[in-house]
Order: sequence, then structure tokens, then C-alpha cells
Amino acid sequence: MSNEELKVKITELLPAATFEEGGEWLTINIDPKDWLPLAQQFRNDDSLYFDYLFCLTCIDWKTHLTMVYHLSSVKHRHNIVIKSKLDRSNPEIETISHIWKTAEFHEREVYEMFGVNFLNHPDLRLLILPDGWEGRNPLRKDFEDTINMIKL
Amino acid sequence: MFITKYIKDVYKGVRSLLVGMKRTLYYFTHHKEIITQQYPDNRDTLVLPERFKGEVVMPHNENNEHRCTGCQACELACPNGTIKVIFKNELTPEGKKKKAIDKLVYHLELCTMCNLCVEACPSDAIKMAQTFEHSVFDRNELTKILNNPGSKIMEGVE
Amino acid sequence: MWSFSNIANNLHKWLSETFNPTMTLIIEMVLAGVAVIGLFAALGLVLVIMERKVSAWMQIRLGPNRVGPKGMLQSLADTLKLLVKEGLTPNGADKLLFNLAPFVAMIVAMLLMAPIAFAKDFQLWDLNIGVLYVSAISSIMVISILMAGWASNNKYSLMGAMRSGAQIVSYELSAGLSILAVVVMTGSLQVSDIIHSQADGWWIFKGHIPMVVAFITFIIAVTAETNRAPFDLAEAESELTAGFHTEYSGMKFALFFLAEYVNVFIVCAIGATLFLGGWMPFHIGNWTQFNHVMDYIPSSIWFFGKTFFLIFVIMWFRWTFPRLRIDQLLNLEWKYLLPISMINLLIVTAMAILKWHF
Amino acid sequence: MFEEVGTTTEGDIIINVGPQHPATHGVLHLVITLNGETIKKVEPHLGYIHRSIEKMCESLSYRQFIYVTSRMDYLSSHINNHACALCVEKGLQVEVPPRAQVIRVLMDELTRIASHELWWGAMAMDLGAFTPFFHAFRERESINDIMEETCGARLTMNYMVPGGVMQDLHPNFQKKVKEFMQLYKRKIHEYDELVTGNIIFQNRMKNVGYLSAEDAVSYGCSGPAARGSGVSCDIRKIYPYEIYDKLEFDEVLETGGDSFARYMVRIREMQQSIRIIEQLIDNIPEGDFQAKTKAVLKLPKGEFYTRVETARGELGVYIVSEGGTTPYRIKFRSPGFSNLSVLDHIARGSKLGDLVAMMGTLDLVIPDIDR
Repeated sequence: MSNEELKVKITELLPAATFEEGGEWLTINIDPKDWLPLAQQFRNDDSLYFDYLFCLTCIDWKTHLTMVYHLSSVKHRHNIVIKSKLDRSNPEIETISHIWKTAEFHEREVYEMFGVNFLNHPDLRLLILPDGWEGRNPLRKDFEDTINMIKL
Repeated sequence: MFITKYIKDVYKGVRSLLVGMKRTLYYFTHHKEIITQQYPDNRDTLVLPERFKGEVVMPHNENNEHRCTGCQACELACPNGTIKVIFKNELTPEGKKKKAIDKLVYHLELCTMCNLCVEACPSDAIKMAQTFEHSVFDRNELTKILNNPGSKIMEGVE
Repeated sequence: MWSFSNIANNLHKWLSETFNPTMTLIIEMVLAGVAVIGLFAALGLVLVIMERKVSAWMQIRLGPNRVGPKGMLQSLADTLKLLVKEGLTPNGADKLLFNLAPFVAMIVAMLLMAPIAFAKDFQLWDLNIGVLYVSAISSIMVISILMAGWASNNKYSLMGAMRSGAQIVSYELSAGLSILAVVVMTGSLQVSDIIHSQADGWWIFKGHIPMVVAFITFIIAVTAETNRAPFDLAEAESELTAGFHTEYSGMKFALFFLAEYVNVFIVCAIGATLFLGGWMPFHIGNWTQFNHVMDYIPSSIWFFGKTFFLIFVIMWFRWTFPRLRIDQLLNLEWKYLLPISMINLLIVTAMAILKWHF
Repeated sequence: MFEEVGTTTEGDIIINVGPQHPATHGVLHLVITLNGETIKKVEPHLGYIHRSIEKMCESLSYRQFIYVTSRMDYLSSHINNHACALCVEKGLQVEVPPRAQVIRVLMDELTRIASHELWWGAMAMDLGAFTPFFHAFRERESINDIMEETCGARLTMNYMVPGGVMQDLHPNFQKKVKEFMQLYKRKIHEYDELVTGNIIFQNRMKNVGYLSAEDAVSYGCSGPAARGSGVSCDIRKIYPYEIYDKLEFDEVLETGGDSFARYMVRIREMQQSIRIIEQLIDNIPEGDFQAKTKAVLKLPKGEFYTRVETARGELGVYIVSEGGTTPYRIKFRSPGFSNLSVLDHIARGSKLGDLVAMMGTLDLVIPDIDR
């Protein structure tokens, strides 16, 4: 499906979604509440069939966090980017690790690096950081580590 | 049939093993194929390619002159803060004050040999040397001053 | 003639003339013990350097070449290093068993030296059940490995010991059955009898294809029994770091290491004795001239030549093949080697009864 | 064996494979729950070599950050650098000269071969065969020599810069590459003799670590790990970059889904890389090796994502720019991270000895996973 067709289809599925222009791929902004049902439709709808989550990350915009999901379809070869704005002080979003298995590890990484709480995640523990780092999120912009970080 | 399949399996398996053994026997008997380089012994004949990135050096000519204008392009280009340019004020023959480099400090221990400083240098004052045996007993020895003592800038380099 | 048996006989004669019989026996036993220990050390040194050189040449490398002429003293330097290393005993280990295990391994390897005929009429103890003795004693080896694995208080060691136990117990069978093939042909369990029965041709040539099959089975089985690659599951380093000797260091580790190599030597010596005629020279039918030349080569050289050839074959396996998995290892034994060697034993028995061999 | 795999019960043994262990090439730490020899659960613990490259890059300029990415997947550092350079070029809208494009593709493919060579040797070594490791290094060394001559380094080259490549090819490059290809073709049959055809090896690999196509996609596997399950995911084919759309090569697909299929994909991929090099080596166009770019690069505000095919799979570089000289946020979607997540799934129920075969065929490079 081309970007235009995707746009029409997604507007049908979720009228509240807003679209972002300028990117290579179709980018939609959604509310975190809408994400889980939408994700299920993305995965299961035959004309969309986004079965490959190739990137899951988060951006710290100092005022808020943005979750970014890059989805692709191996069958139809179309891509889409989903963004969802999260509250910075209490970021929460539904997990999608049961829909795309790869999300389990990626969400754990985002959890420890940005402190995003993934609701209903089966095993939300620190993956990369050593024990005792809960609550200190290195990839947030205001993270300070006076010992290990060297300012040039 | 079961028995023929069994025998065929055994034959195929043994054959594949013998093929592998033939290959190792070939190397066991052909010592010409040995590729070992006996490193510390072949130091005299060891030639590194001219582009090999060993460390940053500043070439000087026979009059103890270098080409560095002190433009700090290398310092800015370096991702690790490996290079620090320290200035001094020099008097030109006409009596004017002129900025020149006092020291070009190079921290070999921080250097990743990325070649970005050499690329950035507008006057070709620094280049990569082919030395690679950098280990020393004291870490301080890795902090080098690239320009020779008493050296000055070459005529005509701006 | 200047041979091992002459030296031994002259020594015995001189000792009997000088001392009373009890004293003679004691001195001879001490001498034999010293000789075995000396052979042990020498074998360890030679086999380690041999393995390293063989592996290096197969891997297009030079191998050790710094210590001594052409690196020949490398294993001496290694031994020295191991001697001065601290022998650690882990805190949670069973101290007695942990320290005992390497010595059990050594003692087993030493006991196995007894019935081996190193040269013509040169044997420590030519007991009439020599072959049975060898297969019986070599089974004790597994006890030392289980001891080491259990006493180390380490999961890797324990798993290595478990694997090793399963492996050695299974491969005893086909090793035993292929030895039996020779015993059936010879009609004797005595090592000297078996060697003498090969005066007119080695069993591997006399016994047609069944004997070749028995020989191959034997080599595979003993490779597994001595925990050598491709059957080195007990110490599979990519799975169990070092298996049963993970916790050992210094000289205790060296003893395991040495015992492994001496075991390889012993099983190869047994293989050479049973299938390749021990110290018997190579004879071809009625080529008297050729046979005469062969007789000139001393018997000890024949024995060691054959043994080292078999050792080389086992090393050759090690540096060519990947390791088997534990279930495949047992499959190979129970589904392939054991049926094959059983049927083979039947054929050999039939051959022995019907006198089909040369 | 008798209870459900994946649960822990009283008699289970928990062993730590890594961070220092001969099976993990690097500092991967796997906590394995075993029932006898059967694996019930594999739990990776990461972070032993985490350098937070993403955070580091936030303070480096667009020229500088490329060198850091060599240290991610150090076996395909050219391709990492290539991905970053492509992403910056996408933002700058720079046209790369044709000569630079060809050089980049040549270097990528040489890197791919070198990486697969090392993988082949290391995997054979994991399975207990030591000899192939050294034989693989013979070919790999000659590639490294070529790299050393042109790029000045053997492993972390930092040769790709935004707009092209850092230096022109060395005059000996073509000759050396042809020599390498001759060496490779002379020695390729040894790979079959020593490893591929070996009955022990085949038994160790076949029907081990089965990964279905659906699971491969769901777990985000890419590269040979997914292509072994029949998932067509070669970025060079489906989203061609540089001149890959003009080249003739096949996307290697195997349908077995087991370790042997993943193994065969890599072996055949090496031959495809040779094919690409053969097409290009005599047709390197003349011209500039670097496009003219400004001294200080500034990406426009926006988000840029590039996908390239490394030796391990799909590497994604996601740059979020605020219009400054440094990236605001950079994310590397590394192939190893997703490939590792599938390990638990495929390892359950198999033997401990199989674990090394699976880890070998997933081709885990730990700095790539940890970043």
C-alpha cells in the first residue's frame, strides 16, 4: 500500500490519529490509550499486516517523551512510523510484547534507559544496566553521572 | 530397506570424515602453506602500508620548521579531545605580535586513530605515522608534544 | 645383541648373584617403579610437544619454536610453570576426594603399564589374563573423573563427570568386544601369546575385513574412553569451560593432563599389540630378503613406531573433527558401534572355528 | 524433560555461561536453567560492554560520531560507518559521486566476507573443531591487508565520511582484491571438506534451534538468521541503497529454519559477495571519491532513518535532528539485539551442547548487542 492508501485506512481505523508530513514514511501521532487496540489491528488486518517491528525507541524532548515505533510488513513491504506522546514524570504505555515478540527486549531497554513503564509487560526488569539503577535513566537529557561521564 | 539405509549412512558418514582427514593431512605434510608471521623477529623486514594509522606526528624539515599555523582545526575535529593547541605570542621581525603555537599536545592514550584531524588540517602540518609499538611503562609518556622544541613555522605557510 | 631384554636379563643375573632373592625382588620392583615413573614423565613431555606440533601443522601454524631447538623443550617449560603454580582447593570442595582424584588417575595409568610388552621379551608382568587386566583397570579411570567432578563443588565439573561416566561406561563395551575379536582368534588372554600368534602376519592383515572393522571400532572406542576430541564432552570447553578439571590448577591439573596423555599412549600400545603385532616386525609372506631386513630393526622401535602412529591417528581425529553432542555420542555407541562390533564378533568367531584366517 | 520446559523446579541446575566463558565470544552472560542436559530456559544478561554509544553520539558532530559506530559491530565496521554516512547524507541531501558509491559497496562486501569468515571459524571452534578457525583466518587476513592498505586500519576503519569516502583507493587495491578472490576460490572447497560436509557437523546443526518464519519476523530477526527461515529480508534487495539495485546478485534464502539452514545462508552469501565484487572490481568509475561538503555539517530539523544490511542483519540508524551540529537523539537498531532475543525461544528443550551451535549461527557479536 502506498502512503496515501495507508493514510485513508488508518483514518478509518482511528479517526483521532494525526499525521506528520515530511518524513520518508507515513508518520502518525496517536494517544497512548489508543495504542494497544490499534497495534492489534495493525498486526492482524490483512491489508495492513505489519508483522515486523524493526525499531522501537523513545525520544526525550525535555518536556515530554515520545515513543517511536517503526513497523514494516514483510508481506506488503510498506512501512509506518507511530509516535505517541508520553508524560515525562509518569510515562506509561501498554506493552506490545505479546504482539511483536521482539518488543519484549526493546521495551526493557527503553524502560531502563528512559524510565517508561510498560503496562502488562511480562518481565519488566533491567536488561543492560546493573542492579540498583532503577529510576536513573541514562538516555534522558537531564541525566548526570559525575563519575563516569567526561565532558570534553 | 532398513539395512541398506543403515549401511549407506555408515558409509557416507565415514567417507565425509575421511575427506576432512585428508584435508588436514594435506596441511600436516605441506609446510609451505604455513602463514605464521614471527612478529618480533621480522621487525626488520616488516613493512606497514604507508596509510597505516599508527599515531599522529608533525613532520619537521631540516631547519626545525613545521607547517602548523595553530588554526585549531584538528582540535575541533577530534572527537575525543586528543589534541590541545597551546599558543604563545611571538614577535615578528617587523616587531608585530604574532600568534604561534607553543605546544601541540597530543594524548596518544585517548587517540582512536580515526584520521579526522589529518583530514581537517588545512596546511598538512600533521600526518599519520606507521609506528605501532606504543606500549610504555608510564602512562605520562603517552602525552606527547608534537612540535620539536624551538621549532617555528615554515616560511610561506599561512 | 644390545636389546632391552638382554639388559634386563643381565641386570637380573647380576642382582641375583649379588643379593638374596627377596632383596633382588625388592630392588627389581623399585627399579621397575622408577622406570615406569621415568617413562611417564618422558611420555608426558613427548606427547605434549607432539600434540602441539601436530595441531600447529594441521592449522597452518608453526607451533612452539622458542624453547630449545625447534621448540622441543616447550613442554618442559610448561611443566616448570605448572609446578610453580599454586594448587588451589576451592572452599566448598570435598578436600580429601578433591586432592585424591588426580592421584587415582595417575595410579590407574601406571597400573596399566604392567602388561605392555615394550620390546621382545621385555615386559613388566606377563600375566595370563593380560588383556582382561587392561580392560578391567582402565575402567577405574572413570572413578577418578567422577571423584574430581563431584568433589570440586562446581556445576560444570559435575556435569563433565556425569557425561564422562556415561561415555566411558558405554564405550567400554565396544572396546571390549573388539578386543574379544582378537582374543577369539588367538585363543589366549596373555599379551605375549597374542604377540607370538602374529609372527606370521599381524591380525589386521590375517583377519580379513572383520578384523579391520574390529580395529576401527577399537580406535573409535578408545578415543572416546580417553576423553579425546571428538568425544571430549567431559571437558568440552565451549560448553563446560574445562569440565571435570575446571577447579584444578598447578600440579594437580598437570597430573590429570599427564594421565590423559599416558592413557592415550596405553590404549594405543594395546591397539598396536592386539592388531598390529606389538613388537613383531613387518613381514610379507615369503619375501625372505625383505623379512630379514625388517628383522634387523630392533623390536622396541617397531613397538614404539606402531604406537606413535596410532597416537598420531588419534591426534589427527582431534584436530579435524567437531565435537559430538551427548545424545549423538551415545547414539553412535548403542546404535552403530555396538551392533557392528557384536555382528563382527560373531563373524570372527565363525572364522576362528572354521580356520578361515591365514 | 517430564515437566513443561520453561518452568523451574527443585532439581534444576542453574549455570552461568559467561561473562567469561569460552562459548561466549565476548562478555555475554547467559543464565541457563538446565534439567540434566536439557535447557529449560536461557536468560541473557547484557550490559557488560555497554558504552552507551547513543548517548556519546549526542555530543559528537556529524563527522565525528561515525568513528564510534565502528566499535559497535566491530566485525562489520565499514557497514556501520556506511549506514551512518548514508543517514547524514539523507539529511544533507548530498549526492555521492559514483566512484565513492562503488568503493563503498566494494568495501561493504569485503567486510561481509571477512565477517562471515570469522564467524565460520569461530563457530567451528565452538563446536570443537579448532582447525577451521585458522584456515578462516588465512582468508580473513588477506582482506584485512587490503583494508589496511586503503583505509589505514584493520578493524575500525572509519573510512566512510558523509559525502563519500575518506581517501581514494590505494593503487594496489584492484590487484590485491583479485589475488584475494583467487585465493578464496582456490580454498572454498576446503570449507565443505572440513566442516560443511562433515557428518558430525551436520548432525550437530540439523534440526537444532528450529525457528519458524513467523517467529523469525515476530522476534525481529534479520539477516541470515531470518533468511535461514525463508524470510526475505535482505535490505540490499528490498530497499536498495547506493548501487545495489544495479548489481546482479541473489538474495540467499534457505527454508530449513534450523541451524544448518542459517549456516548455509552465510556460506552462500559469501559467494554472492564474491559475485558482487567481481562485477565491480574492473568497473570502478573515475571521478571524485568525496562530494564537496561544508566543514561543519548541520542537518535540517527532522528525523532520518536508514536501513542497511550488515553481515548480521538489518542495521537501522535513526537520527533525530533539531537543526544543530550534533544529533539530538540517535538510535542504532542493531541486528544482534533482536537476534539475541530469539535465543531463549529456540533453545528451550534442546541440549546444552546445542546452545553453542545456536549462538554460533545467530552470530552474536556482543558490542553490537550492548552498543
